[in-house]
Amino acid sequence: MVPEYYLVIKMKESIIMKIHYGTALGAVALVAVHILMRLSQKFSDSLQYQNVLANYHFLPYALMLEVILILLSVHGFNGLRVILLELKQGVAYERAINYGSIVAMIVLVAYGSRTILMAGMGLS
Amino acid sequence: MAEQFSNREGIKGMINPTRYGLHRVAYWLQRLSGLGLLAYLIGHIYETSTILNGKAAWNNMLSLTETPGGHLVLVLVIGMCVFHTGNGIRLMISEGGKGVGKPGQPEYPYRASSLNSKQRLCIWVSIALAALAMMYGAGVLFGN
Amino acid sequence: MVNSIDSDLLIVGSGLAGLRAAIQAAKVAPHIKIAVISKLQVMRSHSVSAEGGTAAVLYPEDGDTIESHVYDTVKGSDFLGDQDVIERLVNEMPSEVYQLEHWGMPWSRRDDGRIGQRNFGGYSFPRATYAQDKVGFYEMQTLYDTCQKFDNIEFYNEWFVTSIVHDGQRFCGLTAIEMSNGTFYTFKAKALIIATGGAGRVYSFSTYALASTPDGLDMAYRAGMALKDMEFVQFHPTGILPSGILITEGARGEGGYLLNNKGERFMKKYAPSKLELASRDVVSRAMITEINEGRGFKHDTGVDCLKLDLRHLGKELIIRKLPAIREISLKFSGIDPSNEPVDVRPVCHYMMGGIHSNIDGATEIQGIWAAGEAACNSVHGANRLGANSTAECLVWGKITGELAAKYILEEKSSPPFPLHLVATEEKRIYDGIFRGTGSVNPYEVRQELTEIMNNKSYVFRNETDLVEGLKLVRALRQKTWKHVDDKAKEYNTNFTNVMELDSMFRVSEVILMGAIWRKESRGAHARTDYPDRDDKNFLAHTLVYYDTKEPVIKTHPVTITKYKPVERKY
Amino acid sequence: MATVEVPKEQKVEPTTPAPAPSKPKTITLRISRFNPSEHAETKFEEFKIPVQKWTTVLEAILYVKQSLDHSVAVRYSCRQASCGSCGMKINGKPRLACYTKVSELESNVITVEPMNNFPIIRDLAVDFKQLFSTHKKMKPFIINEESEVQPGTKEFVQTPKDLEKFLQFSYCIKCGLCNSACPTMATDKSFIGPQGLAQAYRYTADNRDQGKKDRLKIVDQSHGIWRCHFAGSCSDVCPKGVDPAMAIQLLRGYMLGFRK
Ligand SMILES: Cc1cc2nc3c(=O)[nH]c(=O)nc-3n(C[C@H](O)[C@H](O)[C@H](O)COP(=O)(O)OP(=O)(O)OC[C@H]3O[C@@H](n4cnc5c(N)ncnc54)[C@H](O)[C@@H]3O)c2cc1C
Ligand code: HEM
Ligand code: SF4
Ligand code: F3S
Ligand code: FES
Repeated sequence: MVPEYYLVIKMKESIIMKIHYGTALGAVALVAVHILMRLSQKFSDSLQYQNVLANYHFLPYALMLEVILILLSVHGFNGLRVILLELKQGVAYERAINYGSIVAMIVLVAYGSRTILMAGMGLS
Repeated sequence: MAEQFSNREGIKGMINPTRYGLHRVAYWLQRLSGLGLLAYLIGHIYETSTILNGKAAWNNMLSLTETPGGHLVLVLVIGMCVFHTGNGIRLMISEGGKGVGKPGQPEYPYRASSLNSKQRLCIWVSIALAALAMMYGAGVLFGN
Repeated sequence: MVNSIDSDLLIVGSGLAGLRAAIQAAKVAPHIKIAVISKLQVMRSHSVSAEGGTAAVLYPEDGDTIESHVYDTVKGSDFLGDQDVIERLVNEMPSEVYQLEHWGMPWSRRDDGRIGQRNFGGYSFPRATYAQDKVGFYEMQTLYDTCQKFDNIEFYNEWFVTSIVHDGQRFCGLTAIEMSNGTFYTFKAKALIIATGGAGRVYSFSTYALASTPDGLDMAYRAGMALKDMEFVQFHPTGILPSGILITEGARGEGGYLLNNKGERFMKKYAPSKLELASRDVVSRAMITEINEGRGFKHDTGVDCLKLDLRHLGKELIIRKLPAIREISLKFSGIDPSNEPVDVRPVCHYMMGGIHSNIDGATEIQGIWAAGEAACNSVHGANRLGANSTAECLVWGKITGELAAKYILEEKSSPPFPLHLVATEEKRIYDGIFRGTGSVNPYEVRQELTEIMNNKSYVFRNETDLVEGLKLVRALRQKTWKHVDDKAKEYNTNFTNVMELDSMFRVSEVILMGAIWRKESRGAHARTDYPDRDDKNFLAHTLVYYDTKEPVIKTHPVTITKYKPVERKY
Repeated sequence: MATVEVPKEQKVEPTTPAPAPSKPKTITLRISRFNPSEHAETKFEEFKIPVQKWTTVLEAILYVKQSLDHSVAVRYSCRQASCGSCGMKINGKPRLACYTKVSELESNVITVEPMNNFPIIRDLAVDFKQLFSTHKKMKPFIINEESEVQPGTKEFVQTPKDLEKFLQFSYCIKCGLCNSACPTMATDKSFIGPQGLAQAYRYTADNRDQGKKDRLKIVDQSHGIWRCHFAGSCSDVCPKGVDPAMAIQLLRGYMLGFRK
């Protein structure tokens, strides 16, 4: 079996997976809110440029989007990490997957946050 | 022993949802929907980022997504999301050791109690909810 | 150059006896190298099939006594059992049951948390300690799993041992083939425990695993050790049709009836006080008598049989206490024992005889011990009681493991290794068998041999049949079956099957010769031409030694301590 | 001992007229043949063989070995589903050959292949080294300072209820069918697998054992218990009713804090 300490971030698998479940739970509630808000108006209206921007300007909603973004990136990329980890084994490969998924999470969160932040501050 | 003789079933075996009953189908759908949702999430974040480039860019993007093809994708996403959520909740509860049956002396012919009818019902309900949500979504999106 | 492996203690056979020995040796001597060698994967040994129970006096407070277990066993053995050996078995057993329990054995429990016991044939107290009806399986699992604690026990899964090497006095090593790649090896070590189990596959209708062939017995026999009391073959009353898989005596212990085609519980004629729970030899003879006198049934396959009726026990009890029986009858015969009686017939089940060994399990060669069914320390005499065999495996596994480990710790030097014997053995198996030429299908020969044994030395025997059988066996041996069609090295079971057949011939001959020699009826050996026990001439063990011309028969005295032989009645 | 009562005569219903001996039928057995050191790939050989209604797949294979082609490599021993030797893929699904009747497959063509996810030694015989060594890593024994008896030791008290908590998992015959059906096993060569995980639970759930902490640590690794996604295929194919999927989820319950 591959030793588990190739992970520089020595997080036990159980902790990682608890985060996976935790993020999923958080997401259930928040995604529901996110979708319901969209459905509270006519769908095509919800996509109007002004309406969307208005959403971003509404701070609690923007904050929620940020939280969803973090939860889902963590959950989604960890899910992907799990699948990839099971596909192929090897110390170098697994290290790449573990780091890769962390990097992917950070990139996605950063990219999404940029939108939320800039749109929220009215920079567009 | 060289891995080429290891006779592992490989991805094909992992993916093949037939042969082993409903739990295996649910496993496969959960994976597929998880991946699909991840892909959508990435796309969605890219999609929303165009709002920073002004109304023209945003509308440009809308003209790409607000199409029958784009709506079809959304309907699928709705289905995946609902199934993944429903089945995900089942999994979280079960993987915590709840609702997977109680150990006891098995009786021939053996029927695994972790594959019990409640579990199967939950899977069917997740599938049904996903189907309903997709129909509703399709109604909203394709209706006028 | 032959590949060679050095070790300290070799244990051939990984059934109950072999595994128990390995654990004890590892406990006594944590630093010696112990190799458990088996032609099967370790926990696939025949012992997993043992069903009914393991005898032990656990609760004297409930009325059981050591004396009673000793006497039941002596009587069961038809007074051929060595009584000092029997006392040792009975005295050691209780702590063995508790030891297994401490290692994780899932014994069935009473409501108050104590270990459960059930009735068994030939006992005057319910002392067959049970774990549902999968006793042997659970015992094997417990021992195998406990072995995983010790890092000095190494398992050689699927290594076929072919011969024992010694210098005339002391043990030197073994030769074996690693089956996965066909490589021939020698093992060098100071001590050996033979635990190769029984040989019931010399009979065509048998409860044994398909791997229970007499290789181990034959190895010892060829190496000059005597086989003792081989004419005593136990036929269990209830082998299910058509497969011959065992329906445990526990089924009768829980209250099952045997019925003939008139619907009678015929056992009341033969053993009025114990009925179905008389000892096995008695019940089997009664059944064959019923069949011979026309009161049997005909099974689909055309074989005569009787019925075992469990319906009155109720489905609930059957599911709880006899689940494996239910499973076996449903699966293999399509019968639910709670609705329908099952078809049964006496079936070859146990070899009372084996490698001549003493009360410590020591054989005639220094450094070699024998334990379990392969050994004959005369604890069972002419007929074994159910549940005493797993007990024997545990007790002598422990004793021999301990003695062999101590012997290794004390023994400084090893004798020089007689390499020429390895060369001879290589020639025997490779030139004599693997590269042999022939036209006869060895599997057909095996079928024929086992049928001869079934027809000529079954429950009832007589001079004409036995002599005829011996002639047929010897004639069959002359055919050109010694060859191997499969020429691959990897996992060549064709090769090992032919070697097994080779050993079956020698051991079948010993069984027949012993049976011809013993002109009396005692225990499992029932001669219609000599229907009575003859203590004057035959209160002795038979020893058969290998000789290139014809096996040599000798006798060995029976140890009698407290109980003088009397007439045996149930 | 209580004297045995002689019960009232019990009548067996007049036997229904003996069923006519079922006539053998002929089926085609396709056996996968492969010796890694000699061949480049697997090929199938077909044999026509007679079967009766009670013939098992193992018997069918042994018929071929004994009468048609001696070189078929197959592992077997007990022929009664208690030793775990004869796991293989029969008509696409992992099963015990001695426990599968030809008649219950309801097909005139039977295909037997070696179990997946185990290296092939030859033909139907596969290599169990990994399963055995993983089993050993699970510390499959009672961990308790008092596990060696002293003179006078009596049993640990264990009620039938305590027994039921683990009994079912000790039905495992180490046949490996579960490992060959599990989707994670299909690609993950470091995964402990359902067999090992179920045994880790079997000993942990035993009231005589105190090794829970040790075992939880062992299974909590990147290719440990978390690689099970409750696909249930292990329990679907287990011939002994062990239900490894249940054992795994119960074990994980300890780690998620749902169970103590
Ligand atoms: C169906 C059945 C039910 C039974 N039920 C009971 C019961 O309820 N109670 C009871 O007390 N007894 C019972 N018995 C008897 C008891 O099970 C056996 O006597 C006992 O298990 C024998 O164990 P063993 O360790 O001596 O040998 P086995 O378990 O037979 O093991 C023999 C070992 O030797 C190895 N071996 C053999 N030849 C070679 C070779 N050439 N090279 C390498 N290895 C070799 C085999 O691989 C195997 O590991 C039953 C027997 C049968 C057949
Ligand atoms: C909102 C509710 C959600 C819940 C309750 C949920 C729940 C779960 C659970 C319990 C698992 C683990 C399954 C297992 O152990 O095999 C899982 C896996 C996964 N999830 Fe989610 N999830 C949710 C949303 C999402 C979203 C939105 C995405 C996409 C970004 C996603 C992506 C994934 C992926 C890729 C996996 C891995 C699949 C696998 O291991 O088979 N999930 N989810
Ligand atoms: S859990 Fe079932 S399928 Fe898996 S090895 Fe044990 S008996 Fe076989
Ligand atoms: S099939 Fe595999 S994924 Fe889990 S439930 Fe069984 S171990
Ligand atoms: S031969 Fe033992 S399980 Fe099939």
